[in-house]
Amino acid sequence: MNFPTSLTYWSHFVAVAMFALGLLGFLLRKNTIVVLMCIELMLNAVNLLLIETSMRTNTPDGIILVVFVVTVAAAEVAVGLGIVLNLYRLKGSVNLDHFKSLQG
Amino acid sequence: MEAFLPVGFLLIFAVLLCIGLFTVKRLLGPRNPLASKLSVYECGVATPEGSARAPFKTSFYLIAVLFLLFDVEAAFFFPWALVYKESLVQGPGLLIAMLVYMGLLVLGLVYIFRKDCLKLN
Amino acid sequence: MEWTDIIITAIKTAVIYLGMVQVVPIMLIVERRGAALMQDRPGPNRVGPFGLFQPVADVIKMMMKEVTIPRQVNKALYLLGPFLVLFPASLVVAALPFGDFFTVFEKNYPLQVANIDVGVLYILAIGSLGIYGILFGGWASNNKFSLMGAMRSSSQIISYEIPLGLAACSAVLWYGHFNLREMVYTQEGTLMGVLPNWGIFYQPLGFLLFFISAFAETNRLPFDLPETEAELVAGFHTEYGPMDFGTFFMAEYMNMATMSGLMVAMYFGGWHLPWISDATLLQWLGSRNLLAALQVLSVVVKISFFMLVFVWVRWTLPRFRFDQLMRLAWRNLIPLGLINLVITAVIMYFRGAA
Amino acid sequence: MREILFVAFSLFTIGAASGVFLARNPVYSAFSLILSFFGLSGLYLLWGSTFMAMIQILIYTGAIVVLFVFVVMLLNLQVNRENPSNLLTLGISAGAVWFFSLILLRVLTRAIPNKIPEIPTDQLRTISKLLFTRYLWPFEVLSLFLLVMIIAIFAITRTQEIPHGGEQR
Repeated sequence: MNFPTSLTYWSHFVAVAMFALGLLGFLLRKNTIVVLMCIELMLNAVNLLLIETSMRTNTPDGIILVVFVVTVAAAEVAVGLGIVLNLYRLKGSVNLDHFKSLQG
Repeated sequence: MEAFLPVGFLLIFAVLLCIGLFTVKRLLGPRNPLASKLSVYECGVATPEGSARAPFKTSFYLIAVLFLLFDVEAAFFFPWALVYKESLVQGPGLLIAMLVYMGLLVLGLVYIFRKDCLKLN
Repeated sequence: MEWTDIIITAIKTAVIYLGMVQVVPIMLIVERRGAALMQDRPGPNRVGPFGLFQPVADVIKMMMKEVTIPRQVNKALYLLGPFLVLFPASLVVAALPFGDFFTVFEKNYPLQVANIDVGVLYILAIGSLGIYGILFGGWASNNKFSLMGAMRSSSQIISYEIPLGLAACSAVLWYGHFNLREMVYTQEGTLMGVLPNWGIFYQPLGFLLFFISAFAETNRLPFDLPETEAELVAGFHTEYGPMDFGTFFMAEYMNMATMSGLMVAMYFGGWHLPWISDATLLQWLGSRNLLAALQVLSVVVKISFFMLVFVWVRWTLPRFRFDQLMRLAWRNLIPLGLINLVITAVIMYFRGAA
Repeated sequence: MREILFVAFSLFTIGAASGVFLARNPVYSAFSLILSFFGLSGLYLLWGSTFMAMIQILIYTGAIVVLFVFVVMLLNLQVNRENPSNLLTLGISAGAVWFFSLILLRVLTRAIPNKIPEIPTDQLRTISKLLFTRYLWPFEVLSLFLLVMIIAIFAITRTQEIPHGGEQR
């Protein structure tokens, strides 16, 4: 097996690995802020795939989708961290294990 | 993309400069550490009180959030500014589009000032 | 790309970068002598003729001083802090145009590190990374003064980034280009026969906004809240040793030079001499490289002028208070930036329609 | 040349991304996040999308992560002591992910030809024009969306003080 040099291959590799890392972090980490960071990682993995496809097939629509994703990600982070701050104010912690009041 | 290659050179030079500064600091500076020399700097008190790692107020967070949202909005002005000049022959469509966009942005600003969210007054 | 191209580009980059680094020692003496001039005292005048070797002495002093790493710091980020500031400050230089072309072996090379077609965006983007050094350095120092200084400094920098971006955006709008080189090309010639055809005459408000924001971005005096020595000791670099302080200092001066260079390229005609077009000059001088040298000289003179203004303002204006600073950014500069954008767009529309 | 750079940036990006996932201190996570976004913008650049590379640095690295760092520093958490078995799980799963994604991709991308695209010269203008013609309505809605976000955030953080906090200025 020769060493892969295809740009597409590496983009897919990075995208999948990043998405998986983000997903794992999202599921396993306890710190809410780090969980939000991992969501960003997942979004960026998708962005990379979109850009890769859009550049490879020469359709600029993908890049515009990425622009929209970035905007929504910004808003998501802003609100998400606002909620984290409020939770910290209420519970004095950002550990996800401490936020169990909605558990039945 | 080729245009960015010289930036790589610049990157290398910057790294070299950083390494140089770091080694110069390491090699030339004398070292005789003392306990009081290595302690936290405080003004007026002999021993520092409490940790520096204590929570702040959230008003810094509000500034950062506003910056984030306005930065995103301002980033959309750039592609608009790029094509505006050429679109002038096709009538005021782009101007109106941007005025609507900016109107909503201004509404946001007015809201901030009205509610005095940044505690500016 | 051939080997000669690569080598010449590397040399060009090295020369431009070293030139930018040279700003630091020059500004060291200029700033101290300038302060002395404004305060009616002699200033440093002992080392060498007129104290010209003072920067050398200063640098040697910084190098020979003791290095202390306080006990409470997070070592990795603490050591990285100054370089995180210096790094973006170095990279930003890439997009600045210093002149048209120079010719080596019958081949033209642009007098610019990289002719990036998203130049303005590049400078804004990389320039905004500088705050990480401040934030991480301040946090890693694990000192109340440092953290407070870092938070203040970064909220100041991010607040003023928006008016800076809006002012740059209206310049982009006017020229229809992101590329700084293209912007400079448009500024050749005269306006209504008397004025040089410079951006400042089309974008006076934009220039003012950019100028004010540039002061805030580089943490210079009317806005040097991070360092307010009366309140915060030394701001985010309280716990740093002399050489690290020197690194922060270097980054500050390089940022100043870059901001000046950006202002020159966007509003002051870049390498153009006022009233004289490049073609005429080329005819007089007869040599492309001579013209390039003249252009570089012109840019350097313009940048030096702005650096002097930086010094002048520093010793003239008193410092703002934190809430005044924020009010200035959010209440005045950002609405003004939007108004400037609208005015420019409307004027362009009517000019285009007529 | 381009391939080498691409591989280097890819590995850098993934390394930094695993740093986000593995670092115990959220400040180091944020730092890794910056590095990985930087690597990503390098990848975008190598794909020829200069505009997106700049937007990535301007918005993601220059604004979103700033917000993360601000919050981490505002809360100033003591390093979270997650129990060691948890950390071990983290490390093992990260390794497994690397391995499986490698194999998965070898299979998935076999069909795609190895082709370096020719980059259209004025892609920037194409994108911008598209944004203001075909995507004009989404664009306007986006502005409304951001306005709503501003209001929402101030509604959420109406009560400002964090208890047992230090003084602000």
